[in-house]
Amino acid sequence: MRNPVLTASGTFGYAEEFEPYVDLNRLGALVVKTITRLPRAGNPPPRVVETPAGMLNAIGLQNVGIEAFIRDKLPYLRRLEPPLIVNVAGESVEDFRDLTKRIGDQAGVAGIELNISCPNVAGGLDFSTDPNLAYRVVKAAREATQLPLIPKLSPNVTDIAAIARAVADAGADAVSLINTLVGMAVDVRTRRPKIGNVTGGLSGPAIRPVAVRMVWQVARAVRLPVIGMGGIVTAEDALEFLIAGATAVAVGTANFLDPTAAVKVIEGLERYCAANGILDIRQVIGSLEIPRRSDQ
Amino acid sequence: MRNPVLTASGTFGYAEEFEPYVDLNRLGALVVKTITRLPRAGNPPPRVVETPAGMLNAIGLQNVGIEAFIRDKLPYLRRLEPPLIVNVAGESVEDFRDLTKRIGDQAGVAGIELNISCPNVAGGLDFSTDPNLAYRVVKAAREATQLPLIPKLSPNVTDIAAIARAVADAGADAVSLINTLVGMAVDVRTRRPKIGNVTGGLSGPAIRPVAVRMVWQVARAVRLPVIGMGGIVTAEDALEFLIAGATAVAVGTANFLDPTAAVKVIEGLERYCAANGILDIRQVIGSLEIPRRSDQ
Amino acid sequence: MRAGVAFNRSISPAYRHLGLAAPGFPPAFRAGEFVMIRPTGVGDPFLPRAFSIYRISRHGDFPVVVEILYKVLGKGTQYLSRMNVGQEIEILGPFGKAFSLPDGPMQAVLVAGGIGVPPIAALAAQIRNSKFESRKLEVFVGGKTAEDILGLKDFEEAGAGVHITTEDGSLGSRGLVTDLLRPFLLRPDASRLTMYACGPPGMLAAVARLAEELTVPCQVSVEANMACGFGACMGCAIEVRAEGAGPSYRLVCRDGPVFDSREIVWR
Amino acid sequence: MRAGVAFNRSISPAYRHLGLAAPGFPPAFRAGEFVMIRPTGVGDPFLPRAFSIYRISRHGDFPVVVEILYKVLGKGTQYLSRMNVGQEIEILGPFGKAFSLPDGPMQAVLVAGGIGVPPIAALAAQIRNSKFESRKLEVFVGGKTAEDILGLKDFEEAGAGVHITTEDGSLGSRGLVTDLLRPFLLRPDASRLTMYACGPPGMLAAVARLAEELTVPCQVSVEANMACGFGACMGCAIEVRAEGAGPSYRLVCRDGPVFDSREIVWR
Ligand SMILES: Cc1cc2nc3c(=O)[nH]c(=O)nc-3n(C[C@H](O)[C@H](O)[C@H](O)COP(=O)(O)OP(=O)(O)OC[C@H]3O[C@@H](n4cnc5c(N)ncnc54)[C@H](O)[C@@H]3O)c2cc1C
Ligand SMILES: Cc1cc2nc3c(=O)[nH]c(=O)nc-3n(C[C@H](O)[C@H](O)[C@H](O)COP(=O)(O)OP(=O)(O)OC[C@H]3O[C@@H](n4cnc5c(N)ncnc54)[C@H](O)[C@@H]3O)c2cc1C
Ligand SMILES: Cc1cc2nc3c(=O)[nH]c(=O)nc-3n(C[C@H](O)[C@H](O)[C@H](O)COP(=O)(O)O)c2cc1C
Ligand SMILES: Cc1cc2nc3c(=O)[nH]c(=O)nc-3n(C[C@H](O)[C@H](O)[C@H](O)COP(=O)(O)O)c2cc1C
Ligand code: FES
Ligand code: FES
Repeated sequence: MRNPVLTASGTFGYAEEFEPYVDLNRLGALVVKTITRLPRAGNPPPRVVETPAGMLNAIGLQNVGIEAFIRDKLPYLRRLEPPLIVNVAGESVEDFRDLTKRIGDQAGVAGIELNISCPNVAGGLDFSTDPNLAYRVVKAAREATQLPLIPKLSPNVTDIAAIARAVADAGADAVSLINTLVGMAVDVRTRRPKIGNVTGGLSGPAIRPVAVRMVWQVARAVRLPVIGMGGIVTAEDALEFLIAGATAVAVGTANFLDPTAAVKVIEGLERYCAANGILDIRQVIGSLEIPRRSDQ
Repeated sequence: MRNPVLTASGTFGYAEEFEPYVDLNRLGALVVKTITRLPRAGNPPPRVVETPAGMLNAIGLQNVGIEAFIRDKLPYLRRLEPPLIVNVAGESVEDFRDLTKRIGDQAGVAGIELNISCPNVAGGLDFSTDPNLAYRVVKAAREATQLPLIPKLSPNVTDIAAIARAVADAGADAVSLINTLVGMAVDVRTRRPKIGNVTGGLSGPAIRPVAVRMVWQVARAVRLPVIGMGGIVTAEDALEFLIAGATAVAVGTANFLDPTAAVKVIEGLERYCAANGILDIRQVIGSLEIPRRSDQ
Repeated sequence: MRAGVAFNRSISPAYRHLGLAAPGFPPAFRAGEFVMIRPTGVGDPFLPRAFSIYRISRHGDFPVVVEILYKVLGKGTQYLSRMNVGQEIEILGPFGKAFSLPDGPMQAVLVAGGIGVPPIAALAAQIRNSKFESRKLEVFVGGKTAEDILGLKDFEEAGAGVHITTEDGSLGSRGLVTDLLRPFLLRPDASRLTMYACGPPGMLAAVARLAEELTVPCQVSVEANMACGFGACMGCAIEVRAEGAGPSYRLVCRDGPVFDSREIVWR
Repeated sequence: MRAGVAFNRSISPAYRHLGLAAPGFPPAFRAGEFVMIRPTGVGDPFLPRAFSIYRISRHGDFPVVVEILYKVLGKGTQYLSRMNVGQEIEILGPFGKAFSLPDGPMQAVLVAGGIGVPPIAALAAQIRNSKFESRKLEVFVGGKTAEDILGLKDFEEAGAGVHITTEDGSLGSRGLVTDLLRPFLLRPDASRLTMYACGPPGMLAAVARLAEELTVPCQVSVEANMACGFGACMGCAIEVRAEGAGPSYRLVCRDGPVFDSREIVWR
């Protein structure tokens, strides 16, 4: 990776949507929209709605399915320079194993992100809210590939560190977090949910404090690299995650506002390093200083 | 209660701070800042910081302690017309029982909110993240008073409905939710946490979608009245909660922006009812309509 | 891309006309295409809003001014309504699939309701400016009251026959556009017409039913909640007719906003 | 309370002077009191920001204009810097405990650093306008560069002796305010002086140390992150000296922002 800035799954399409606007080869790595075994039509509209400093989405993992992905999307993605991380979601432990195997066997795939935490499909959340289930999914995937495995964790849990430890034990190479917080909004005129699926996933700057906190907790709980995300729009936002212990960051919702957002974050990090005499951005990782108080 | 709009604990001081700005007697009920057994100095600064559409706080339950409260604050509060709900927090099950007993014996107290979910004091969160502990706290308090008991639930849990069921089983008369989400922010110039306590509680409009979702889940899970809160600034925000199933709402962080916020919400609800031919705001409660789809 | 407000004027109590000087914006567009507009930085509104391109013009010193018409409704349009000349804003586009015109003479029936006027007015201008002199144009415009009827000058300039309905009868005939449209379409050569419609969902559904009933080809420009506008979020789904089990969706921002009215599952 | 921008002008590259027409605002204030300012509605910035009242004046047709001086730094002040005349904003106040003046003649030493000038300038005016003609005034103003030195005209008008330091020597003598303050205070009658200081934390701590060392009574106006400004959130704590175990805090918005310098635990 030439820099620690990735794209968050589901917010960067299959990358080609962004080609007209941005030099894709400047990105640290590409993470593409979740792929499932079979094609999925997705959820009924409305699928997105704005909330204060954020948005709710319930896309429902609309995707072309793994075979069409390999056939139609992978050739394009393979030609791009940044490492490609494919994100997969299964409905069962076996599903995850099979998807991992199938995608892991393809040339040009640098890593696999396991979406064990999609809140918008029935059952999708469960894998990441129970350490045992999370362990089993990652373990099964681990046996199916040598590629780096990156489980993606849900923030909708009491103890994120426990989940992180479970997937670390199962052989994960890194973890990424956070996926969206489950939320809901009501149209008071129609008295209906603003999202067709009733609840949706909350993303954007609104959730950044929760995300930074969880990244900090996980970075202290496990020895794995953490890919931090949740509300990153600017380089300053990204730095919060890096300082809190993330090894890399992903830009999500911000891509919708500005397709060049991730590249702007990269440039901003370069400026921060230059301005602060930092030779390598990695020096920033985990550099949080907690003032000690004599009286505390 | 003359209307379903309360003040959220910790955001309305002991009410007297608001007297210069607002007619306190217009409020549905008054919920005052958490009281503990002994006085608490609170956390080291910085205690508050702005975040996108919200704020983090780690006040650390600064308060004068129950005896000073009874002596110095209660006489004033008792003279106000709205029902007074006193919020208490203990460090143990026994603490909660004793506090409930002591406060429940005072004249002029209409109900007791049990803060089993303060994220900013060591151990404070645990009571509300474990159904068994939550049950025990409420059970002990139940045995100490006949007054309405309202446990306040934490959103930092995997399954809010399970906690709600536990406190319902223990004899709670209502539940209030949500308390703040645990969050964190980093000053990238100093590389220090922006909150002295490192983490703090996230409140304000940013968290409203999470709050509405949890209120909806809890209102469907238990038969108790739900007091909904989290990011309410306007009457429209309050209506989201009522429609989702809340029996009453509380205005929190918005009081800081505008000390008349709660009264403005009350006035807005009156206008909404008038404009929509609603005779009693209670008709709105739980009126969420979920469109059925033939194809779902 | 950063753009500056060139003008922002009221055109009726609830509607405004905004011109954004955007030097790098492509100076040509096709009717139906839209732009995404939002405050600079992380603002409030947070997400960009979609607006049909009404016109792209030169204006004073500005070589490229993207013009939209908007109705002041919620957060986004209230924000726009407060913008002063010279203030900055973010604009992205043009996005979307435009109305498609036959490559030859035609007889077009344009239908616009409320804030559906801008793309339809753009289409009228596009038809008028095309090389086919013999193109004929009838426009049906509807709204709640006279104040909701926009674009009359544009339609006249395009040489169209204009039919106006308002729900309260304050301009044109009282009723809905379809009240005038149905008798107009009841003619032997109806299938040689092409309809183009943009407006509120209820109107579009009624127009689509009429088109289906009378077998008039009809293109509609629809709306959906959008987060990005360029196919990245998959948020702007609309259900389309498809064989097979389960629903099928297309993206309004990429596959639309203009669709053949028969494609859509109207609710 | 809703207020309208009466003026908003640049007074140096980084500092601006804002006047808010607020008809219902109390027309009198005491130096050290502050207001909370934020966008109308739920805006961005979300929380109000505290600003010392610099002056309250009549201005044109406006009977009550609350004036502040501000430095453009982050979200809040960038927002302010973009406000145009006539635009609306929310203002609450006045809040806080003001500087306290002895009820009689006095010899005041005012110390201001950077954006600490507004309350100190207000204090200078208040001292000048008091009934005690014999009050004496020396002012020490410091900043990074000449551009950070505000209020010189105000201090002159108040008849003060003015001592300027800048860190780069671009105005006055090169160094920190305390470099000039220490020799000035080294005089036999030092304990008959009263110091009043406002400025960055480092400066205040240095001034407080000096005051303690030389036993000069000293009032400081301090800052803290604030959510409300009127004692409701308990967010603006500052540690104060206290007997007994554990730290003790007071609220900057209610118990301050002006404190006796000996009360504070300086870090
Ligand atoms: C392809 C496309 C083209 C579009 N072209 C245009 C155009 O040319 N001109 C134009 O004005 N809009 C256009 N829109 C709609 C536009 O994107 C916004 O949805 C609309 O301007 C409202 O945005 P808002 O931020 O003001 O309201 P929001 O705050 O986003 O409100 C959300 C929804 O609630 C409704 N709403 C909000 N407040 C009220 C209220 N007080 N009373 C009743 N309803 C309310 C709005 O209609 C909107 O659908 C287009 C949309 C799409 C998808
Ligand atoms: C009682 C009181 C009185 C005050 N009086 C005044 C006054 O008269 N005039 C005045 O200007 N301010 C005054 N302040 C400070 C004011 O409340 C704001 O904190 C300040 O204006 C910065 O707000 P902001 O929103 O622009 O920055 P924020 O976005 O809130 O930034 C937070 C902090 O970071 C610092 N910061 C932000 N951006 C930068 C940057 N680019 N470089 C370096 N530091 C940065 C700021 O100093 C601030 O402390 C007062 C504060 C208090 C408590
Ligand atoms: C519209 C949308 C679609 C998303 N789709 C996926 C997805 O398919 N798979 C996944 O793992 N995460 C998905 N996410 C979650 C993001 O990858 C990211 O974890 C989350 O949005 C938080 O980051 P952000 O606040 O920067 O967006 C989606 C998010 C959004 C907003
Ligand atoms: C500064 C601050 C202090 C708070 N103190 C308390 C408290 O003492 N006890 C309590 O139960 N909740 C406390 N809360 C939580 C609020 O009562 C409320 O549950 C939460 O802030 C969500 O509502 P809001 O978004 O409207 O603020 C506090 C919140 C804030 C912002
Ligand atoms: S608006 Fe994002 S895909 Fe259409
Ligand atoms: S700022 Fe809220 S108590 Fe001081």
